[in-house]
Formats: sequence, structure tokens, C-alpha cells
Amino acid sequence: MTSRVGKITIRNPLLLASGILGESSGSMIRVYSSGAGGVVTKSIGMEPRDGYRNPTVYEFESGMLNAMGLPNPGIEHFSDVISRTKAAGVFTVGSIFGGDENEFSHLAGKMEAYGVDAVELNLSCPHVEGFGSELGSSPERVRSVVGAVRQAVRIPVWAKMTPNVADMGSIAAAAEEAGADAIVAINTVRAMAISARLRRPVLSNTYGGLSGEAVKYVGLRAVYEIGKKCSIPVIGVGGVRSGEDVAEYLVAGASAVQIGTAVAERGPGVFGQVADELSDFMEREGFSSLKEMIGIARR
Amino acid sequence: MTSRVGKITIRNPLLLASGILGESSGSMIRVYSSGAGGVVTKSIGMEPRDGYRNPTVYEFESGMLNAMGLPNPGIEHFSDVISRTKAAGVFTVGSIFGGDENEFSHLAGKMEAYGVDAVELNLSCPHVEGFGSELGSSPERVRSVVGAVRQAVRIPVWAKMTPNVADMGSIAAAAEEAGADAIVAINTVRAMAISARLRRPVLSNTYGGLSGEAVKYVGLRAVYEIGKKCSIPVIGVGGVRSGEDVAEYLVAGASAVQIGTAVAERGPGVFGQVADELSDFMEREGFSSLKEMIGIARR
Amino acid sequence: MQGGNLRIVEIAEVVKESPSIWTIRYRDPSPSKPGQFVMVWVPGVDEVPMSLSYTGDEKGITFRPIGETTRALSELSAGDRIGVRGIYGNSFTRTGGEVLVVGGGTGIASVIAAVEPFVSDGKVHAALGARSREELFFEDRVISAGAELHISTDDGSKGHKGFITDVVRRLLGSGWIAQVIACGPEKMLYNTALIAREFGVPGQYSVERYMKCGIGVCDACSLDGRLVCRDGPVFDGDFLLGSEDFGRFRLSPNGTRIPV
Amino acid sequence: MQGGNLRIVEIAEVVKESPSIWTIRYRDPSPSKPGQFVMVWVPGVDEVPMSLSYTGDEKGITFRPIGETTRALSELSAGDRIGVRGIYGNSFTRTGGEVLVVGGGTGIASVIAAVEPFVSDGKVHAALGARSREELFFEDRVISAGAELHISTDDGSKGHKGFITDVVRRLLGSGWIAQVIACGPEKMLYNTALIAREFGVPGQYSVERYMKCGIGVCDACSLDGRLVCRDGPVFDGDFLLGSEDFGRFRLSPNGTRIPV
Ligand SMILES: Cc1cc2nc3c(=O)[nH]c(=O)nc-3n(C[C@H](O)[C@H](O)[C@H](O)COP(=O)(O)OP(=O)(O)OC[C@H]3O[C@@H](n4cnc5c(N)ncnc54)[C@H](O)[C@@H]3O)c2cc1C
Ligand SMILES: Cc1cc2nc3c(=O)[nH]c(=O)nc-3n(C[C@H](O)[C@H](O)[C@H](O)COP(=O)(O)OP(=O)(O)OC[C@H]3O[C@@H](n4cnc5c(N)ncnc54)[C@H](O)[C@@H]3O)c2cc1C
Ligand SMILES: Cc1cc2nc3c(=O)[nH]c(=O)nc-3n(C[C@H](O)[C@H](O)[C@H](O)COP(=O)(O)O)c2cc1C
Ligand SMILES: Cc1cc2nc3c(=O)[nH]c(=O)nc-3n(C[C@H](O)[C@H](O)[C@H](O)COP(=O)(O)O)c2cc1C
Ligand code: FES
Ligand code: FES
Repeated sequence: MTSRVGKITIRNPLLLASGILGESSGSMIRVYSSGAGGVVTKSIGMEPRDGYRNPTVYEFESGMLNAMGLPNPGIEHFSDVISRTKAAGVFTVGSIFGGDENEFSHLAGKMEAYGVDAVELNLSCPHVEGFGSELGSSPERVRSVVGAVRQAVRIPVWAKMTPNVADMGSIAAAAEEAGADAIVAINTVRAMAISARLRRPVLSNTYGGLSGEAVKYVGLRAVYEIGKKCSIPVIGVGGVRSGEDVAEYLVAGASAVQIGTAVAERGPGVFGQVADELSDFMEREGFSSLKEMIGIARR
Repeated sequence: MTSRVGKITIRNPLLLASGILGESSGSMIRVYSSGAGGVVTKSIGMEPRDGYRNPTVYEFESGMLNAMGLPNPGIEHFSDVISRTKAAGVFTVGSIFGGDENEFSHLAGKMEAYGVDAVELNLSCPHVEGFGSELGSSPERVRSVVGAVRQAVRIPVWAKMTPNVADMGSIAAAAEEAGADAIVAINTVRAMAISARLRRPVLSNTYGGLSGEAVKYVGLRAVYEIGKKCSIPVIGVGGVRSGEDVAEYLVAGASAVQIGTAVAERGPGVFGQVADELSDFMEREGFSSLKEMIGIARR
Repeated sequence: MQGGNLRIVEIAEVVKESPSIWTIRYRDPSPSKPGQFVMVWVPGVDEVPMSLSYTGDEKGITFRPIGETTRALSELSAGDRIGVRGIYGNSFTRTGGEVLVVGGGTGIASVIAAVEPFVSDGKVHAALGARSREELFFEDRVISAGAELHISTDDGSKGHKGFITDVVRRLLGSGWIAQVIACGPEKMLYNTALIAREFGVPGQYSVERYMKCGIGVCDACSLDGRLVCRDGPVFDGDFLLGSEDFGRFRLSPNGTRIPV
Repeated sequence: MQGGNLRIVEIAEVVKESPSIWTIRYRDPSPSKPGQFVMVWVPGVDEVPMSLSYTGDEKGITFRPIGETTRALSELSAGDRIGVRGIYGNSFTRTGGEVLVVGGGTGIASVIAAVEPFVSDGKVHAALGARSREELFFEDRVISAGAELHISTDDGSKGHKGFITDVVRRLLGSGWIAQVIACGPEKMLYNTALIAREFGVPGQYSVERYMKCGIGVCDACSLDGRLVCRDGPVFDGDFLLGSEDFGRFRLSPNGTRIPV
């Protein structure tokens, strides 16, 4: 089940998605022990942020919405979390968000110094003004942020894409040109929940991001579409809940996947379960390596 | 339950969405008899089109994907369908798609001549090259198409929006400036399904559009967001399955809604059922008119 | 959504019923009733509606290769994979008395699964018609079910020479038949329905229309405001004979109303 | 997804348990167990975790107004609407023998629902502690459940003067207690757990942490790799006393590890 993402080798292709249990070393170590190939931290910014008031999540049958508001302790306070997590042998990707290329470069440099294995640029948070989506929907800005980070660090740079644009392919292509080592897709889909009986939006921030089963087919599309425009690896995210879901992402062209919302449904043990399901699938279908599966739907 | 969309009055706010049972007069009359406030026809173009090969749909628990490929008999052959439908007293909106403003104007003129009550511009089909999304993701092109149709006909002009863009609000604003009488949102979300066991995309067109419960929260967000930028009425579409869903759309700012995928789940009888559920909701909540509900979540 | 989600199944067996008729069997425990159908996806080719000729856990579809998809289907072997969605549509229902089951050509595939359960409720006559003896199939299933077999071929190579509707008229003339169910070419169905009405016998007819979605959204299969995929494929004679379209019009793949 | 989808409920009743303690009752037939909690949304204000002080069809939450949300809650009346999500978290479980139920301050709200079902399984001692008699509540529920009531107040205005842990030590010293369950300020829980360990009595402790999602995704409530919202709020003493965080560290809303 060894998985390769560019120059990196991971013990399996199932990573914890950013923003899910990625704030404390205890949780990240636990996720890794439960069978994940590695973890992506919560997105970390320049300053401590409490995030939005509750309600910050809304659940429904086939997914959820969240508008956490990028709560994080700030990069200065995150060194301890990374070193504890790395000390436990966990493959750790540091996710960062910022307002411009200077912030991103600074954050990436810090993450590298703390010891992460790769850095993931959150260019795509759909519900925080100034960070995320606005930035991630402009090929020029994506190019300049990725380019700056590329200069600033030696570790692999992953660019995480928003699906809330007309053409994900050309934004991913801009990231590749600027030196990204991999594309991560997708972040959540911009959405909102309303309570008719309370006559108001549910999330304190009004807008939030849709994730879970409801976005699986958007994520698959993104991976497939980006794969047509880019030659760097693509990491699939969105609605992965089972080994067969992972297989769909691999077949669509993903080199690895990340799992977020399914952690709410199936608990942190989801990683081991999905890994077993994936092995069973590969055995039944006669695949002996992930490589044989990756992108065959595109051939 | 009388509903007003600009200058138009409809017997209730539940319309059949375009592309669902909107090809034959028999089906449209049936939908109207089952309690719909009116119908929107399948999107009609300049020439007959068979659409894509099957599989053209993919169902899953909380929604479906489709890539019909805009099958339609062509505008020249559609006069009979409209006249039969209108003869039965059905409030009928003619949906049209084209490659440029000339085609749209021609199609709208024909629809007007056939007797439709309004024309809906499909600026948003996510899976047919050249029509739809590409056009609908550019404010300039939307402005020119809507403007041309506005010149060409006297009946109300509705502009249907794609959610596959970074900023729906400014595209809707362009449509309003160009003279649209209402905005319809959303069309389907670009997506795809993969069969891991067959190692290939399921839909013959590879890409398709996501609809149903999975997109309800995207539709609500679109209506709310557009309502902030536009003063013309907004018609909500996406995942409406129950009276409470309608209430959510109204409260978010929709003047009326359209129902598509729920017709597969609950049958054409869904309109009468949803209308009853909506009345029950209004009674329980002490609303005596739709007007009292519309947009209260925005206040 | 309707519980008819796509399943990828492995073909268990391909049976050649006659020189021109194939049956494909596959395991699928979804509950189903005689008259219901599935959408059968031949990867890389197309997806088409097919009646279930076997409704148990090992389902079956039976067809004549007439075009690209049915030809591709006939070239598959055990172990090959196809996609199926459904179980879709309504079914034939037994209303009591002696029943006449009429199958014309591949329409036999749709009615055959009704013969076996119906015999337990009283006498069943099965009238199977085809162009020639080579195109006949499932006679053995009629016989082993304990139903009475009647045959017609256009060329007289087996049974009555002529149309199956001649047999239908004769059997209805006996006065014993209380119910007709039928599937076959629309002309034949139309005539069967007319004869049954003449004798005052209620009938259920399985109608074919071009299908895309199979789930009642695309309107491709519309027949006078009813959807063959969802309200049908089985309709009663009164509705059909009263409709504008039955025996006369259908929709082409682009939705133009054209003669049947 | 977890079945804890948001429900908008009407308040059935607001009960003032003492000068500083409120209970809100609302109808919600969701099955729940003692120790479980809900996320309570006060529209326009905030959403906070609250233990269920009543677990039947008419659920209840009991709180002291200490900040914006709890104050807003205390100002609501019957007929007002709030949102609830959950039922979330694990619960207290009866392991046999005589049980000592310890509630400190509003922690009483979380353990009280265990007293009633637990008495049917054997003797229950309930030790309730508060700063003063005005902040005590649910003594009546303990008595009518048939449990033995022990009281302490910091100021001695009722019962033992001093800490509830003094009462705990005395009761455990009797040698009869086979199980401890407790909820209250972390300092008190920590000391209770230490005393129970000293006497070799297993204990279950309901811990509070800042919560955002309540469903185990945001990591806000992390306690040494366990999630209070999902793996807890009830943890056993061995885990807690072995952990780095219990009694010492918690995460602030921005995720910084700070002293409890
Ligand atoms: C409810 C239903 C049940 C059916 N059951 C059977 C059966 O048990 N056995 C059998 O042999 N045939 C059955 N058919 C007909 C079968 O679907 C067509 O024979 C098949 O689609 C032909 O496909 P092709 O590519 O081989 O032929 P083509 O060359 O594509 O077409 C030949 C004929 O099949 C029709 N056809 C093609 N595609 C479709 C489609 N998507 N939907 C409906 N008709 C289509 C065409 O209109 C044409 O008349 C059924 C049809 C329906 C609607
Ligand atoms: C599982 C659990 C069960 C609880 N059960 C009860 C109960 O039955 N009765 C009761 O009175 N209190 C209970 N609490 C505590 C209750 O959630 C807080 O008192 C409440 O959130 C205070 O909100 P406020 O706006 O009034 O106060 P604030 O002024 O906002 O804060 C006062 C204190 O409450 C804490 N708090 C604020 N928001 C949260 C939050 N989202 N999650 C956790 N703590 C928060 C703060 O950290 C601070 O210590 C429980 C907490 C948890 C975690
Ligand atoms: C509660 C929550 C918090 C999230 N926070 C972040 C974040 O901080 N940074 C980020 O890049 N993505 C964040 N995401 C997005 C996820 O990483 C992921 O892209 C998305 O949820 C789709 O995957 P899923 O369907 O498996 O959840 C968050 C998602 C959720 C549900
Ligand atoms: C099978 C199908 C066909 C559709 N065809 C069209 C179309 O021709 N024109 C159009 O504007 N929208 C079309 N749509 C989009 C719907 O009108 C609607 O915007 C979308 O499905 C979301 O609503 P729903 O969740 O209620 O289905 C189609 C949707 C489906 C499911
Ligand atoms: S095949 Fe689409 S409605 Fe029947
Ligand atoms: S509150 Fe979010 S993980 Fe516990």
C-alpha cells in the first residue's frame, strides 16, 4: 500500500485532511496509529485566531457544513505540536493560510523549521474573507503565492484548490508552473444552511463549506479535470468514506487521498477501516500496487 | 399561496425545473395538474439534438448526476408542445440555450410567438461545450446575451445561473443590468462519477451535473448571495424535496422555487405534496402570505 | 435515490436460447416482479432497458441482437462485467380467473416471468408468437410451469401460421379467459388490446419507449403524460386505447413526436 | 450524519432550581443516557454544550448563568425556541455494587440523571457540593429516587462545611463503595479521582472542554488524543490520571494549550 506523491513515499495513501483533528499532537498521533498514512495539520496563520462563534457546523444526512473561521494558535505557538507529532514518527504536512505571498513564505519557512515533511497551501477556504477562495480563484495570485513559497522552502509544496471557480484546471496549472509539487483538491464547496423555523442562517458566519458524501462527485471531477492539465501528482479530497471511494479517486487519477468528514461519521478508526477495505478491493480486483490503479479511468 | 415573480402572478411558488419532464405537453400538463404553479420546458436549441449516449444519469443516496447533453427537438418542432401545454392553461416558461446572443434572441422570439409566459435563458449547463457554463461564467457574455434577448421580446426574461463560478453575485448583477426580470439559481454543479470496478467514468460524457439534496445548501447560498447584489426576484432551485425546503429558500430570499430531482424520488405528485407541506408549515408558523417569508433571513 | 443505484455485476452464464436469442444471467438479489426492467450498461457502448426474464436471485435478460448494444451484449461471456440499474417500473398483476399471456418476439422475455407465479393462481394460457421457429424461445419454461402452450409463426414453421393475434382471438372466443397480459411489437399489442376490448376482457400491456434516465425525470419515454419507465411499462388496455399515442406516436431520442 | 442533526425545539418550561440555577425543559424524544450532552443553540448568541439533566422524552438542561450564552438562556421563557444538536458523547455506566455519585456545582446537572436509573441496581450515595446553599439543587431528586444524600458547601450554609472531596474521602473510607461517578470543576474531579485511586475504587469522570463541533472533527476538545465530545465526556480515572492534560492543560478556543 506504499504510496508515492512526487518524491515522497508514504506508508499508505490515506491522509488526514486539514482542519480535522489537526490541532493537537495527541489527535494526530492517534489518527496515525489508527492507520493513516500521514496527517495534514489544521491551517495555521500568522496570528492566533479564535475562529467564529458557534454554530460552526451543521450536519445533514449526506454531509456537513462548517465555518470554523480558521481558528488556530498562530504559527509561533505551533512548534511544539509539530515536534511532538514528528517525534512520534508521523508523516506530517503543515497546512498554512495567509493574506499574501510574504505571509505564506514566512509560514512555510517556519513549518519547515519545525520539521514538517511538506507544506500545504490553503488557497481555498470558502468562508473567510481575504484568505482562501478569493486568492485561490485567481491564477495570477496562485502563481505568485506558490512561486514565493517555492523559493522559501526546500520541502515539497502542495497547493490546495477551491472548487468554487469556473476552471480548476487552469488554476492548478498555474500552481504547477510556479513550482508546486502536488495539487490537493478539493476544499469545501461554498454553501449555507437556513433554519426556516428560526428564520435565519444557521452558521454564525452565514456562509460555510460543504463536505462529505455530498461533494464526492465534485472532488472526483476536480481530480480528473486537473489530471488532464497537470503532470504533478494530485491528491484527492472530498467525501472519501470507504475503500471503494479511495479506489474511485485513484482510478480518476489521484496519487493519494485525504479524509475529513468521514472522521465524524466513522471516528478516527476510519483510517484503518478504509485501508483494509482498499486492500480487499485491490485483492478482489487483482491490483498488486496503487500505481496500477492511478489514472486508469483517464486512459 | 399565490406567488409573484416580478410582474407575473403564479398560483403557487412551485415550478417544474428545466430538463425534467419538460419535453412533452402530456407530462407538463400532468405536472401542472399534480399541483405545480407552472412549468419550465426542457432547454430548446436551434437544431434537433439527440443528446449523449447512455448512461446519461447516475443515482446515489442523496442526489444524482446527469449529462443528458441537451437533447431537444429543436425550436422549429416545439411549437406544438407549447400550444398544447398553453391550451391546458399551464403557466409555461420556455427554456432556451444557444451559442451566442443571436441564437438566444432568435429562440426567445420563437418561444414568445409560441405563447410562453416567460423565457428562461440556460446560461449554465455544466456539461455541454460551447453552451452553458463557459458562457454563464463570464459577466460580459451574460450581459450581452441577456441584453439581446431583452431587446428581442416583451415577455419576462429569466436568467439561469451556474454555481460553477467564483462569484455568482456579480454575474447575476450583470444579468440584472442587462434587463433580466428574474434570476434562477442554481443549475447543476459540475461533477463526475467513476466506477472503480469498471475503471472508467460512468456517464458517457464523463462529466455531468450534480443535483438533488447534495446541492441544496449550494442553492440556498446562491439565492442568499444573489439577493445581496440584485433587486430583481430570485427563483431558487436545487434539492427542494419538501415544504420545509421551500420555506428555507423563501426565507433565504427566493420568490419562488423550481423542483427537479425530487420528481425522480417522489414522482410528479411531488408538487401537490410539497404545496400541502408548505401550507402546513405556514399555518403552524403563522405566516399568512409568501411575501411575509421572502428574505426574512436576510434582514 | 430510488434504490436503483448502479451495480456492477459479473455475468454468470450466457445462454443461447435459439439461433437468434440470447439470455444473460447474473447474480443480483434485488427483489423484482414480472414485467419490471433494468437499465443494462455495456461499458463503452450504451445503456439500454431490458425486461427481467428471470426475477429470482439469479436474474436474467433475454434479447435479440438487433443493433450495436444488443450485439455487444451477445458477445459477452461468463465473467465479463456489465452495469445494471433498477429494478424499475411496475409489473403484471394477477386479477383472477384464467389468464392469457401473450408474447410476441422478444416481448416473450417480458411476459415469461409472469407465467410461473401465475399458474399457482389458476390456469394460464401462454401464446408465443415469432417470425419463425428459430426466433421462438422459452416454450420449455411454459411447459414446465404447467401452463398451456400456444404457438404461432409468421412463416408457419411452427404452430399456427400467421399472427399471434389470430390465436388470441380464438382463445378469447372460448369465453374462459378473464385476463390478458401481453408484450411484443406495438402493432401486435394494439391489436391484442382491441380484441380483448371486443370480448370485454381486461388486459395489461407492456409497452416499449426510447429510454434515457429510467427514473422518470427526462421525459424521453413519455406516452400521453405517462412515463413508461415509471408509471409503466405495464399499462391497462383502457388507458392505452384511450390515449393519442399508443400504436401511433412515440418520441425520438431528441424528443420529436414521430410515428411508431 | 451521526443522527444528531439540528432540531429547533420550543421550550416547554423554565424552572428556577435555586437563586442561581435554571432548568430548561423541551420535548425531544431522541434516546439518551445519563452523562450525554447536547449542543444548545441560542439564536443570535452562541451554541454551547450542555449535559442532559433529564434524559426522558421531555429533556432538560440545567445551568448557572455565568456568561453571555447562559445568561441569554436564563432569559428565555416557555414557547421560545432554541436549537439542539446531539445527543452526543458517551455515558456513565453502572458496574455493580454501591455507587457514589459526586456532583460539584453545575456538574450536578450531568450526574443527576444517573441517580434515578442507578438506584434500581443497588444502593446509591449522592454527594452534592456547592459554594453555598443557594447554589445547591436537585436534592429533592436524589431523595425521591431513594438515594442517600450527602451535602457540602464551601461556606457551611448547608451540610458539611468545606469541600465535597472531604465527603468523598469519608464515604470511600467506609469501604462499601464499589464505584464512583463524578462531574464538577476539574480540580475537584482531579482530587476525587486521586482519592478513589487511593482506595482502589474505579471511577468515571465527566470532563469539560471548550467545544466547537461536538462531533469529533475540529479537535477543539482534545485531551491527550481523546476527544471529549466523542470519546467522552465520561472517562475512567486510570486514563485521566495517566494523561498529561487532566487537571493541568486545556485548549483555548484558538487551540493554544493553556493551564486549566
Ligand atoms: C421497458 C423495456 C424493456 C425492454 N425489454 C427488452 C427485452 O427484454 N429484450 C429485448 O431484446 N429488448 C428489450 N427492449 C428493447 C431494447 O431496449 C432495445 O432492443 C435495445 O435498446 C436495442 O439497442 P441496440 O443498440 O442493440 O439497437 P439500436 O440499433 O440502437 O436500436 C434498435 C431499436 O432499439 C431501440 N432502442 C435503442 N436504444 C434504446 C433505449 N435506450 N431505450 C429503448 N429503446 C431503445 C431503438 O429505438 C430501435 O427501435 C426493451 C425496451 C424497453 C423500453
Ligand atoms: C460536555 C459539557 C457539558 C456541560 N454541561 C453543562 C451543564 O450541564 N450546565 C452548565 O451550566 N454548564 C455546562 N457546561 C459548560 C457550559 O458549556 C459553559 O458554561 C457555557 O458554554 C458557558 O457559556 P457562556 O457564554 O454563558 O459563558 P462564557 O462567558 O462564554 O464562558 C464561561 C465559561 O464557559 C466556557 N465555555 C464557553 N463556551 C464554551 C463552549 N463552546 N464549550 C465549552 N465551554 C465553553 C468558557 O471556556 C468559560 O470557562 C458543559 C460543558 C461541556 C463541555
Ligand atoms: C470542520 C472542518 C474544518 C476544515 N478546516 C480546514 C482547514 O483549516 N484548512 C483546509 O485546507 N481545509 C479545511 N477543511 C476542508 C477539508 O480539509 C476537506 O478539504 C473537505 O472537508 C473535503 O473533504 P471531506 O469531504 O473528506 O471532509 C475543513 C473541513 C471541515 C469539515
Ligand atoms: C435530468 C436533468 C436534466 C436537466 N436538464 C436541464 C436543462 O435542459 N436545462 C436547464 O436549465 N437545467 C437542466 N437541469 C438542471 C435543473 O433544472 C436544476 O437546475 C438542477 O437539477 C437542480 O435542481 P434539483 O436539485 O431540484 O434537481 C437538469 C437537471 C436534471 C437532473
Ligand atoms: S426514461 Fe426518462 S422519464 Fe422515462
Ligand atoms: S468539539 Fe470538535 S472535536 Fe470535540
